[in-house]
Amino acid sequence: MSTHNVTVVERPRRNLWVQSYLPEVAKGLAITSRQFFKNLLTGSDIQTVQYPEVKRDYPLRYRGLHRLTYRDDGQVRCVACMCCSTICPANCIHITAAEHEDTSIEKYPAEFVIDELRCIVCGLCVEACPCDAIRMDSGIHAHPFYERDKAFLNKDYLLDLGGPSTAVQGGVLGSRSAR
Amino acid sequence: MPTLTINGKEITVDPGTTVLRAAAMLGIDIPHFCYHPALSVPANCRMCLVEIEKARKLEPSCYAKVGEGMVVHTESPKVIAARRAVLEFILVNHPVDCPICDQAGECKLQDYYVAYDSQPSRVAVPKVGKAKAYPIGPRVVFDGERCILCTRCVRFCDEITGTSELTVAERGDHSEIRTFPGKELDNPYSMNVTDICPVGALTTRDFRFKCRVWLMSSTDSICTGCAKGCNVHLEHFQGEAQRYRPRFNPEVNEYWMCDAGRMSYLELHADRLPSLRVLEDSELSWPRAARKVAALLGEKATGEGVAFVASAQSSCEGLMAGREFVRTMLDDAPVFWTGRPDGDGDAFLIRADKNPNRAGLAGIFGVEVLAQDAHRLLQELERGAIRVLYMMDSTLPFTSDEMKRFRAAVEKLELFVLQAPRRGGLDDLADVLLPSTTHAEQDGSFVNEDGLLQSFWAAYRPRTQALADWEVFVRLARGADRELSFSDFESLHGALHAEQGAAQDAGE
Amino acid sequence: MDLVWELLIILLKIVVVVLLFAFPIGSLMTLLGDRKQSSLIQNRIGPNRARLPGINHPLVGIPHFLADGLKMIFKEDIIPRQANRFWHTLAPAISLFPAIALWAVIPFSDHYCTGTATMVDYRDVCVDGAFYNLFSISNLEAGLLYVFAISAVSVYGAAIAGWASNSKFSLLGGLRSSAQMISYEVTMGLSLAGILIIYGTLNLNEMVVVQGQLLWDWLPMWGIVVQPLAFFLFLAAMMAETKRAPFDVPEGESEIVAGYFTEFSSMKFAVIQLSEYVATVFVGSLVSTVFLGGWQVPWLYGDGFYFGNTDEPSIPLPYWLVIVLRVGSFSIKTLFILWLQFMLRWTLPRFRYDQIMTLGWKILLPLSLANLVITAFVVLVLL
Amino acid sequence: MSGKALKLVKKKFKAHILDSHDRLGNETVIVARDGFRELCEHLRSEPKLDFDFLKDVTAVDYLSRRPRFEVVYVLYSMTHRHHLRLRVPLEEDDLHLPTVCDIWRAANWGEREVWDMYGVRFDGHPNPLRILMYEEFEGHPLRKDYPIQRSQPRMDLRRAERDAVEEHRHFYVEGHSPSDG
Amino acid sequence: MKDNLSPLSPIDFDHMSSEDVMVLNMGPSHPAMHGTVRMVLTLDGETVVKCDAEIGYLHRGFEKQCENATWTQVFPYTDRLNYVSPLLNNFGYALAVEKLLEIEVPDRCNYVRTILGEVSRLSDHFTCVGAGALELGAMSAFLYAIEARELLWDLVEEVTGARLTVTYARVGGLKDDLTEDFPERWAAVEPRLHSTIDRLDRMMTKNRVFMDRMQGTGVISPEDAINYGFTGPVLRSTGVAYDVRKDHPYFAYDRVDFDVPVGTTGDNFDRYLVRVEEMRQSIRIINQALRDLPDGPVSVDDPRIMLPEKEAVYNTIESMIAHFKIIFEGVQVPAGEVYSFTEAGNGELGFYIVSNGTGKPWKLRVRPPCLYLMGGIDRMVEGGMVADIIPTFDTINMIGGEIDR
Repeated sequence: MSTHNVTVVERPRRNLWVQSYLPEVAKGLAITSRQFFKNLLTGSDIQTVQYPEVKRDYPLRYRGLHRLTYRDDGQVRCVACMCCSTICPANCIHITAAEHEDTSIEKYPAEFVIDELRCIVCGLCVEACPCDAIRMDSGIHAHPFYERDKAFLNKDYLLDLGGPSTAVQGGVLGSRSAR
Repeated sequence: MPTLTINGKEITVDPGTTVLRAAAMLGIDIPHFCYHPALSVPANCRMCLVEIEKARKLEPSCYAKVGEGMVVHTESPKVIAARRAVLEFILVNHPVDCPICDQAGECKLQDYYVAYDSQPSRVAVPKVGKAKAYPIGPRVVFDGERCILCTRCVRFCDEITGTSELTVAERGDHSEIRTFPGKELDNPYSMNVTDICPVGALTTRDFRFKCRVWLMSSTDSICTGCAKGCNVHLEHFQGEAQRYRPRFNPEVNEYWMCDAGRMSYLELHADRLPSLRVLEDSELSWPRAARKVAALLGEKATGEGVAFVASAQSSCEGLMAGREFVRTMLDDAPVFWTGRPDGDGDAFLIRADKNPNRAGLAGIFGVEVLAQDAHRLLQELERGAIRVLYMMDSTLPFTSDEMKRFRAAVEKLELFVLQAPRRGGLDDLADVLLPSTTHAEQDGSFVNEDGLLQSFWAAYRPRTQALADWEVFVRLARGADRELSFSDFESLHGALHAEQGAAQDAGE
Repeated sequence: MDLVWELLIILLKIVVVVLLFAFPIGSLMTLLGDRKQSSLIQNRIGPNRARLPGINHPLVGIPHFLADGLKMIFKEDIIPRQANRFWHTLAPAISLFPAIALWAVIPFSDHYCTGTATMVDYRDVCVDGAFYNLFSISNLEAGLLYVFAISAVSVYGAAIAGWASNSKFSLLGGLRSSAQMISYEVTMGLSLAGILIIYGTLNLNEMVVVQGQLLWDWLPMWGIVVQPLAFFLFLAAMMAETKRAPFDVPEGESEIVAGYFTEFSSMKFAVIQLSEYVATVFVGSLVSTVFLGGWQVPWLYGDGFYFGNTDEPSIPLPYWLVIVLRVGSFSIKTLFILWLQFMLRWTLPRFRYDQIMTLGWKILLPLSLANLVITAFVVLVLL
Repeated sequence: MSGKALKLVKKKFKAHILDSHDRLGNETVIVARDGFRELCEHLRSEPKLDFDFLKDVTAVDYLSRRPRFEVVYVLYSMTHRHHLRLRVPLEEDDLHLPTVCDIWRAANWGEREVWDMYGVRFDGHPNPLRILMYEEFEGHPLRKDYPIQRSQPRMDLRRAERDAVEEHRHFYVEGHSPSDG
Repeated sequence: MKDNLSPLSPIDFDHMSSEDVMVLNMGPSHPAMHGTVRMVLTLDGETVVKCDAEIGYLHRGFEKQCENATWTQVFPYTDRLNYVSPLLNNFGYALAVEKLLEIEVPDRCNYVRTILGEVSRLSDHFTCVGAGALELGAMSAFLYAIEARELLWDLVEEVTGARLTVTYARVGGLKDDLTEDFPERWAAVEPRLHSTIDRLDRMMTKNRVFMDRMQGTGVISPEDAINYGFTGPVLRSTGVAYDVRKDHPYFAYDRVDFDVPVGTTGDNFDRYLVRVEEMRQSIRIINQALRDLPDGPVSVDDPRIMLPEKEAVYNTIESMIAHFKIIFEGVQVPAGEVYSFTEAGNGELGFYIVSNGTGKPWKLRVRPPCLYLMGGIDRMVEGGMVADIIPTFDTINMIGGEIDR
């Protein structure tokens, strides 16, 4: 607060140069025509991308479509803990849990549906997942849907997008002394 | 009357009170796992340790009795350090199970960890493996790894039910809750152990993986399983009841409820009447339906041969309105009653009368009505004395044989109006179907076997067109351009209270 | 017989000029000028999605424009309920008519010489034959007056469209456009007065012929050379007349939605747009005719290039090639002015309505008067 | 600097100030409605205080507390660079407050919003209409007892607009001439 | 001073029956009324006699939604306040909750917030200046500005994973650190920003058409501006050097050197100049902050506030418990109230928060700068012409998401 650097912006003076329109118009024209000829001849400044044919690279952190990771044996990694559906501000994740035969897994999602129409791509679900099961790094742009039903991404779809997760889980040392 | 100081605040309590209770009276929470007010005190979890001046070491507050001039600190550095140590110790062998554990969200371990510890563990040893997802009884699942050996469940079986199925087996970190050989946890109150289990070691099979507890809302309600009227928390998610949990009421059920009652929530959504129907017309709104029904009643329900069946499942408010309805719309037709048939009872919480409001019914329609039960109704029907029948419920205490007879008799009726929450196998016979709400969808009250008037509150809105019984009656009366003496719940409830109070005064 | 021929030729000229020049250039500019050119200025690709059947190439966006036209035809024609249906329907036609009619007097090349063309005194002369008007629809002696007259009519289109829509935005647009067009006609006329003094004719072809003369034997006496100020004044006035940016307040989309054609849709909308673009192209052709030597190619005369005042052409050329060069020259000049107009449109902010009035009456009008006086004085002194 | 404004205010308006605190560096004065207007005028005109900038007006619904509502004013002084927060508790059945629109013009929309969202009336407000919701909206959405999912019916056209539409249909669509009456 | 204010009066329907004036509904569906507002204009010819701004067309119950969300879940909602500079809203809200929690975020977090906040401010100003040009008809300038904005959003996307709906800040820190290559990427972008600013400057500032449109229009005096609650570039254009970053520094603003540009007349042209100058200052701030960027964590180390490390969550029950508690209960914020304010793109963005000690805010009030700017727009446009509304409306840079919430 002590160093209050205030600068007063300078208003250009209205001298004859400015008042006669032409020089400044010519200056503007020079800028636009420079761009015009540059792009006409080389196209080097053109920024737009022909979207479906050319795709820009998404950054690593880009939040795209969700995907579900799977365990080493290909089973879904999600254990239906509902953390993601709890944190979801848009209420777009619907999970039905069920009992797994394997008591070491115990619980798995019988249904896992993401309503892409409601999803606001905030990424909180990924952060909330305690099992590294849901991710948004598929790099796939959420595409439009021609039918409403298609916008409900189910478990199979999400697993198809998914990959294995390498995260170790279940205890620092992993091993449990056998009983 | 000893006076003691806790965290600088003075309190005078009865002699023999424990420090933990005295602190609770002052509004000071002392964390605890093994202590439960209804059970004996083993003081084995050491979570409730407090510092008492002049004592040589920290004392478990659940066990330590108050003494005159005692000075207690519940938040001193020593206590905090002790709590941290206890939690760290308990968590050494606790599995990383929160995602799959049903207790997550109402887990004492989670609450206390965040409130009193919230630091990483210094212990890195392999966790001891124990039984996972082991069905310890027909209705309860046990997870040994999550168990912190507070022994509340063991004490419950010893002290409350007296069945003593459970014990602690093995030693040291291999200790585990087990049933005695050849036994399983199958007493009629077995699911209470899941409520008192502070962690997710004991969970009910019914609620297993059904819904996360933090997502549910809770509404105070009354169990309708029998005439005891146990107080419950009705927990629901997205308009659907998920479970009952006993609600503390020292006059009725204390901390407990029976397994059968706990499972009775399943009926809330089973077999519901889908929509209004008047004769063939099922695309109706209430006002239109009310006019049509009123016209039908006005045409047929006059003179002899009209009968009204009240339900011992309905709320007092519904029955009050029904009485008024019989008076104004049905020319004081004879009243019968119906409900579930009697079953087994015991000396603790289970009553033989399986209807929540028979006492209320008797209070409102007079004790005489109890004689006019469903079997009398059947006789009258078969005698042909009844042309028009208005039933408030579809629950009937009939055997299958009797049911057949009843159906045959009902088919001959001129007009059969069924106002019920459930189909009960009668919806196809009814000329008029008026869906009503269950107690989970309306405000109201029941009178239990001991004559106690207990209120319950609407937990969620019905998914169908169902309305509370009293509102159905009010609407039907309006359809006939008549007014009952009340038009809203408050006035009805007030009237009920006045009447009940008068009845009780007279009784005394 | 001659009369029939005459009529046939005139019809042919009309068809060629209107259907092959004014309309295609005018409407193509909708695309290439307003879209492709702007996209290049703005570092974009521009229209590129539409394809012609069988050709998987955007073809610089021409199919897009065709698709747009097709779309316009099939769009629903909406007439606001309380609009005046008759005038609402007629208004687009009224604005299109002058835009087309103006083309009647524009010379695309010199009159055709039925004999041998050669140069005398920097003018084409026709030896053994006569000049025959083949490259303008009508060789009116009062060509310029005709232009003024017809362009004055075009104000009705906008004014009527604005009034008949029964929309406040349209009304504002219509009022703005009529005020603006009437104001700038004064400047438009006066700025050309100087040139009339110099050229001494109202016939547009004659004007172009005069511009073939050389000052000091090397500098073509184009309008822009002898009347540089008038060039800017006239260009500004013409742009205001055709409501081009930065004078596009009648349709200033950020203020009054789309001005006088807010309530127009489908083909009516397309016709109004088309008439604007045709008028824009006409501005290009008129400015090049009056100020840029029209069909003149510098130092090119009937039988070839003359460098210096020689009797024989320095580079002799066949007469057909001369005609091709001249038509080409005219087209290029027209397109250049067009390009310039579009460049200005994509460069400049828009004036405010009252600023346009101020500019027109307080700056351009005095300047054109001064220009006229000075020109008259100079001409008086020099001649 | 901090606390000075609070002290000054407290000294002068002892009678009307119910409570005050400066927790988290937010100097807050809880003032009764009776002295509110007077206090505001003083805050604005007193050179030592010089609160010339009203940053925000809002309200809080405490639902179960009595008094249930509180209107909150955040004030700032451009010269002294200090803040002051005024809180005026209001009972649910007596929801009105004198406007401060004429002292700080910024209060105009803020007060309208408080009326819209909480139903607090501002006496003397020049334009006491809803601001975010439409006029026909029932209830005040930010009250805690207004259910979040509640939906309200679609509105008919306003009377003036409806009349215009009817008239138009009558005269122009159905072909009556306006003189038919 | 009060005397020079126009009288406060409700919408005067008498105007509408008068014969000399025309009532024009500008908006809510109008090309210039972006963000959806309506202005009921009473016109005398093209002169605006009276202007009544009506808002609420984009109202989506922000405050009600937030009262039903946990503290963390509010972040996606704040993205959608001023949707051109979502990061500034994110950080402003995070700061408010942190004040209530009485915690200090690590220094690196402060610097990262400063850097990305300024990136956001740049994008906001580019949009505003560009849109101003667009609405005056100079579309190329707009697209050059948008191109620069895209570069900035690319940067933001690289760090946050999204261009607009970033949800990047957290109570007590940030979702992620800056990417490793952020300084290099910024170094690549910076000259292009400079050249774009210069290009815009050359195209417009001295152009007489532009000057005529901007100068002397939308004028407001410093007294009026303060009285109306104006903040940000609009207030500064009148000559009042109030900038929260300077007057009440937060994040790392007290440790970087920058100027506060102010205007002299308070007209549209000054606002434009102030914004252009602020863009240059923002670049300066980013460069300094990147130079001084300290090492260390970007979030507080407290399992009751921040989610623990993922590795720990997978493998230790302690972290798992902390994780769960934050997810389903939210951060437990002590009961109390706070008014916290930051300098957003258009002025002071305030958050007045009341907590009752649970995981959800009891009351979350946003003080959007635009609300007060729009509240005083009638003062700025009355007496001018219809066409002047356009630059005025643009230079106050109303954002519908923010004003209606």
